[in-house]
Amino acid sequence: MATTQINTTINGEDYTHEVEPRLLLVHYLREVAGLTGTHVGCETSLCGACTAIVDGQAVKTCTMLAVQADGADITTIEGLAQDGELHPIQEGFWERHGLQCGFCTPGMIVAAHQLLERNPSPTEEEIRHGLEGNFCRCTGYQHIVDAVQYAAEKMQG
Amino acid sequence: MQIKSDHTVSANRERVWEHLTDAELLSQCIPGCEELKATGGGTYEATIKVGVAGIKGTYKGTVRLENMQPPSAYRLMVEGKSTIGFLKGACDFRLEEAKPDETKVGLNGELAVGGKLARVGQRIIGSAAKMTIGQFFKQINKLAATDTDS
Amino acid sequence: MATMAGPSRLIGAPIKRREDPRLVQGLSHYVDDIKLVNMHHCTFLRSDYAHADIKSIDTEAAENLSGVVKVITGVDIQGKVGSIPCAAEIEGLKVPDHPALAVDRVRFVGEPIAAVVATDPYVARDALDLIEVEYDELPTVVDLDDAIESDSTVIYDEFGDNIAFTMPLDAGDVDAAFAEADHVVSQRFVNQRLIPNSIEPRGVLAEYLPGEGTLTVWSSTQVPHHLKTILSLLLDLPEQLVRVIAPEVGGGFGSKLNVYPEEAVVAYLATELRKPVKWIEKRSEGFTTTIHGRDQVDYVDMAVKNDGTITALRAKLLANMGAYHQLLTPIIPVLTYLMMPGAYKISNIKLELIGVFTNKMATDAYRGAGRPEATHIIERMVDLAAQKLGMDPKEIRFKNFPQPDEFPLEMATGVTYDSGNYQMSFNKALDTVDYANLRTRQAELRSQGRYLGIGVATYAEICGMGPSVGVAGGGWESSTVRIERTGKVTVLTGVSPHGQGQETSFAQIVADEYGISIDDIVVIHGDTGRQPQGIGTFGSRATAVGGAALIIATQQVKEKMAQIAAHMLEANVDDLVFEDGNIFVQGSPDSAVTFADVAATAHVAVNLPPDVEPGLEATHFFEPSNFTYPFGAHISIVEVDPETGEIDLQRYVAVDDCGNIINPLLVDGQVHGGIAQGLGQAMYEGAVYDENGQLLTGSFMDYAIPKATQVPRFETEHTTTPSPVNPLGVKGVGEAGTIASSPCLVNAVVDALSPFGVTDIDMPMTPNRVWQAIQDAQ
Amino acid sequence: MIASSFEYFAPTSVDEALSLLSEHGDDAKILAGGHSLIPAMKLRLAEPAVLIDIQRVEGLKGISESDGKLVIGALATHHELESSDLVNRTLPILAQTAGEIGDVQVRNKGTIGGSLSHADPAADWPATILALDADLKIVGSGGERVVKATDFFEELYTTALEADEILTEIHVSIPDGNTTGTYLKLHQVASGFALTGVAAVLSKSGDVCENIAVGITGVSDVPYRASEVESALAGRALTADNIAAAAEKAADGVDILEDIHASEAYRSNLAKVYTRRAIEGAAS
Repeated sequence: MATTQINTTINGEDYTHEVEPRLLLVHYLREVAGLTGTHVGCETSLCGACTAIVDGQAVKTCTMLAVQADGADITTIEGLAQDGELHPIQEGFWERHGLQCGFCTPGMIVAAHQLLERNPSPTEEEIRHGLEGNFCRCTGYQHIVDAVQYAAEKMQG
Repeated sequence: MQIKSDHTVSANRERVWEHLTDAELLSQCIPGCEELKATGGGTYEATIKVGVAGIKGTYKGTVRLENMQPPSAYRLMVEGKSTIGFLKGACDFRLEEAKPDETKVGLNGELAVGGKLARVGQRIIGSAAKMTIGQFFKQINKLAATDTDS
Repeated sequence: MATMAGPSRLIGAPIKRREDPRLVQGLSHYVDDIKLVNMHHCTFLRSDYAHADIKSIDTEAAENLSGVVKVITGVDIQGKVGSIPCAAEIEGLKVPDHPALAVDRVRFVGEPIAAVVATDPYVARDALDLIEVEYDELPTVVDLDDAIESDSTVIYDEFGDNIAFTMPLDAGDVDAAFAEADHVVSQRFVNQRLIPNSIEPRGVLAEYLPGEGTLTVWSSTQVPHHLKTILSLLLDLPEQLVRVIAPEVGGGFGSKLNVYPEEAVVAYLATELRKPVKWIEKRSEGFTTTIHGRDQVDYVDMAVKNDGTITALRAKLLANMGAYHQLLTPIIPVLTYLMMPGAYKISNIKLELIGVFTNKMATDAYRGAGRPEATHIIERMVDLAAQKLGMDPKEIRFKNFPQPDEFPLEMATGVTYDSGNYQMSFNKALDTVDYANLRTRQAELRSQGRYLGIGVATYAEICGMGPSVGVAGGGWESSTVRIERTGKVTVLTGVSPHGQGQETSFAQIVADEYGISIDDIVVIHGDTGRQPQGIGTFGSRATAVGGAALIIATQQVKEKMAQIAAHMLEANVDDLVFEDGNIFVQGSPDSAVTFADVAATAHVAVNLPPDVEPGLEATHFFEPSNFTYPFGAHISIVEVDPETGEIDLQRYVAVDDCGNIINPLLVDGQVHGGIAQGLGQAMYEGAVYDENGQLLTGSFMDYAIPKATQVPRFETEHTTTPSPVNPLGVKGVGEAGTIASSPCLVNAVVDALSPFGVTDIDMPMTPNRVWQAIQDAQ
Repeated sequence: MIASSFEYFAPTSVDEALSLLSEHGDDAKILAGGHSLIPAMKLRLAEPAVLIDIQRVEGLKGISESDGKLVIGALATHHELESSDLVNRTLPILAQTAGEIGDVQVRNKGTIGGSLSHADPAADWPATILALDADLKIVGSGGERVVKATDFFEELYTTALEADEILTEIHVSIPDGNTTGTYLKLHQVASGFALTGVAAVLSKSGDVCENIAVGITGVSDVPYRASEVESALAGRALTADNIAAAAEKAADGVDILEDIHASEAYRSNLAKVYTRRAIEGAAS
């Protein structure tokens, strides 16, 4: 089995591994790097549970090969809280009951992170549009919208 | 799924019949046909590589010709299987001489697909079948017309 | 006995969840996040055919693949893994053998045929493509109406037909009521098949320690205790040595209220290989082989008087079982049968419920489970009757509601509604939308060629799944409270939350009762090794039954604590107050003992009152006296674009009465999620099989669950009518949103399109369907 | 979820990519954003033996203006097109179309070149690219050629690209201030693909339509220009009646798709209604 060496930075730490070209980035994160906060919810690049930030872009890591991420700077859900302090989006999800089973939550939070980076004070419609690539089966999305609004306000100061 | 289409081949009916029922010629016309081996009684073992949109599968199965009424009608039965699913079809071919050296071929049949192919590919199977049949007749037309010319 | 000091501080408050910090940081562990040393990976080969005889299976090439440890087929486990069980007890029910791996025949697409174990999940997947199966295809049975015809292909030769069971009811004098009716309305309803799709797929990890003889199974399940018992029976292992852990579970909605072939096979493989074995469901497997929901065809007639009084209901209900029974498959339509009258007093009811086998995946409990079907039928029929009478949909409902003082109310179907005030919740909903003005606005818009629709649904549901006489496998629940030596409180519960938030709401209950900080309480669930007894989470029962067990256990321990505290304070037990972590005589907070001191005293056991034993722990098994019957009224406002059939859902108002509320934040979350799923059924979702039993909606590319842009902001309100059947007065709220919302939305769209002559529309109301309904009506 | 094994190459130049492509022929697939190919590979519907990842190829990225044309690199992502100031200023219909594709994560990674080369019959780009009369620059072992958008889409998932060719750039003329365009789409709710997508681009003088181009996707096996609509409206006043009458021809002569989401009759209706609304939108 031919392997390729890849180097990545994940949540500020450097990783180097030999991987099979077919290894999906999400499996690399979960099984090789041991970061299981990024989840797998579908096979067709729709549910968004596997969302992480790769070189500044929120992507579905189930639709990317680990070899494509060679040289990339990656942020996963585990990299958002700093020094034991929840990121304002994580705090928003907690404050506004933006999660129930929690399985979609890491991907949802990472997608919201991208959303607020591009649009710091989104309308409800913009929030819903920005989270279209993340399925939640529990919340009906309303408290997720509220959570993102909470975070937007907090991040604006 | 219903398969219904009409095709015009620029050759007389006997020649078209020959192309539609001869294993050697058929194998040249079926898109992706890698092997077509007569096993007797109008039955052929086939290996066909079908690919649309990079969805490629190598199907192994049988092609059987029934109800042969040369040169006007027959029924084609196809069964194939690959790791992504199976397909099974029965199609009546009707040949009519429209003009001298022009034959109308009418197809009327049913195609069933199963497995992953059906679960994730339903959107394109009808179109893919139509395209494959179109390519088949394009090739038949090419071969039959070339033969006529020669 | 000690009394509780002052008003509740936490019950009723919107306390944010204690589960969340780990979840928002990606630090929690779902089954797939658990790794064991030497763990092997399992994959399943599944049938591509809906109905076929298996002629041969060739596993040799797969076995020879490097990294493959074992390949097994149905024959290999015959006699070693028992038949997947069905817990339903219905007179005359036909229960087919359900092997964990098909042996000689497959009966639905996706049925497992072989299992591969490899050292690497990628290799396990590769091996599947190397297994060759030869089939002899059989004719398929997919359509409900066709399946019960006498000339239908029969799925089980031994049964002679495809009818799994029939259940008749003839209450009152239905024939007379129809004969005397001023109007009869009739309608056929299709309640389409749905695919639950929790975002976490199913998963199982099993480890067997041969020395100790213990089997530990981590499963994404709603019912770890049932799974423990059943696995011990299926694998013939001593139940005491089987432990099932439901770690973090990523949603279930009923689909994980089951025991699946994969759970049995993976557990078997772990015992056989003596290595940990893990299987994680792929979404495409979830679509075909995790239970489906709904799938009924209902033929209904309703007799009404000119004044709107509903005098009788007659229905034939065809319920699709699928090819096998899963744990509760036949029970689900029985709930439809029981709840046919909905929120109305109808004394003459004639029903024929027929469970039907087809070559499809089994149906079973999916959020609402049988009640959305009943509510759809009755709420659509009431609207059809109103339309026929030229009556406002509001008026006909008020006309047929029971009065609040009639509860408890025995219904014609044999159930007794516990408590209710349907007028109150409906009035609140009508006021919220300003109903009268809405109708005026609708008329104005119609004159401009715009089609606004107002949909109303009032409902009553059956919840709080207990008592045991009505719940297969037991309807009780068990909770344990233990006060540790340090004064910290451990709550162990048999309910198995997977998003509902009982780590928070149960702690609220205990904190209030003891007057201690919620931070001193830990709620443990989902582990049969720690909480040995339980039933699980389903049927909106966790708080109504498990919470009830908890409050009683909590009070039992409190009573003992009060005895010890009274001894320490030399006071009278009846005078004691538990407040702010202290226990003291009412009015004398200065001379208190701390909660922790009393806990220590109980454990040190040198200063106990006479006849009081050391330790502070109680377990209570709560058996409710009846189900609970939450109710409410939902109103939706839509505008339909008649040119394209697109529906613009402008407003959704839900007034739910789920009895007392422990945590309003969690209740609203449950209602939102429930409405979104009902809305999914009404507008987007539907499993489509072709005539050969092939599932055509086998991925999220073709099966639409609602996205953030596809649901509106919901307006939620509540009324509070406590249930008399449990000490908390709660009813349950997990399914309410799903139960009321699908008919509410269909009623709205039909109302919008009534000028075109549209009287009914099948779900999901896709733009194509809506457009076609307009074309057909014209 | 797990693809078959393949050999992976990550060339850094077009020449290197082309030589890999000719070396591996039919066994190879080009990987751009991967949002069509990787899902197909995970389901093993596609099992290419060789994957040529062109993401690191220089010169295929970016969006620029040159000689009155917008030059879009094949690797420009949908998000880049959606958010580019240059695109929003010169050809806002491209940004609008990009915004209708998939979801944020898909737009961050998916590329216009990948989408056009894949030629899904319900993809969004083809409608707009057709309506804008774009030129597609293709490079192969035999050199470079330019194909008109109208000649690019041949059959279901089949384009004018030969097996040894790569689409490198999309060129679109930047119109004058009189030209306006709109892309309107009805989403298939599950996949997000177009049940019908109509791009209308027109210029007018007063009320009169001077030029009009209508591209339609999702309706047939192959995206198409609604030439009957165009000829019915060109040179006529853009009145509601004229637009409606022209839009009635949106599906004329077209073989219409049918699937579980939309019947033939419904798609035909959608083509007409969405064409009318897209033209009205562009004309307003």
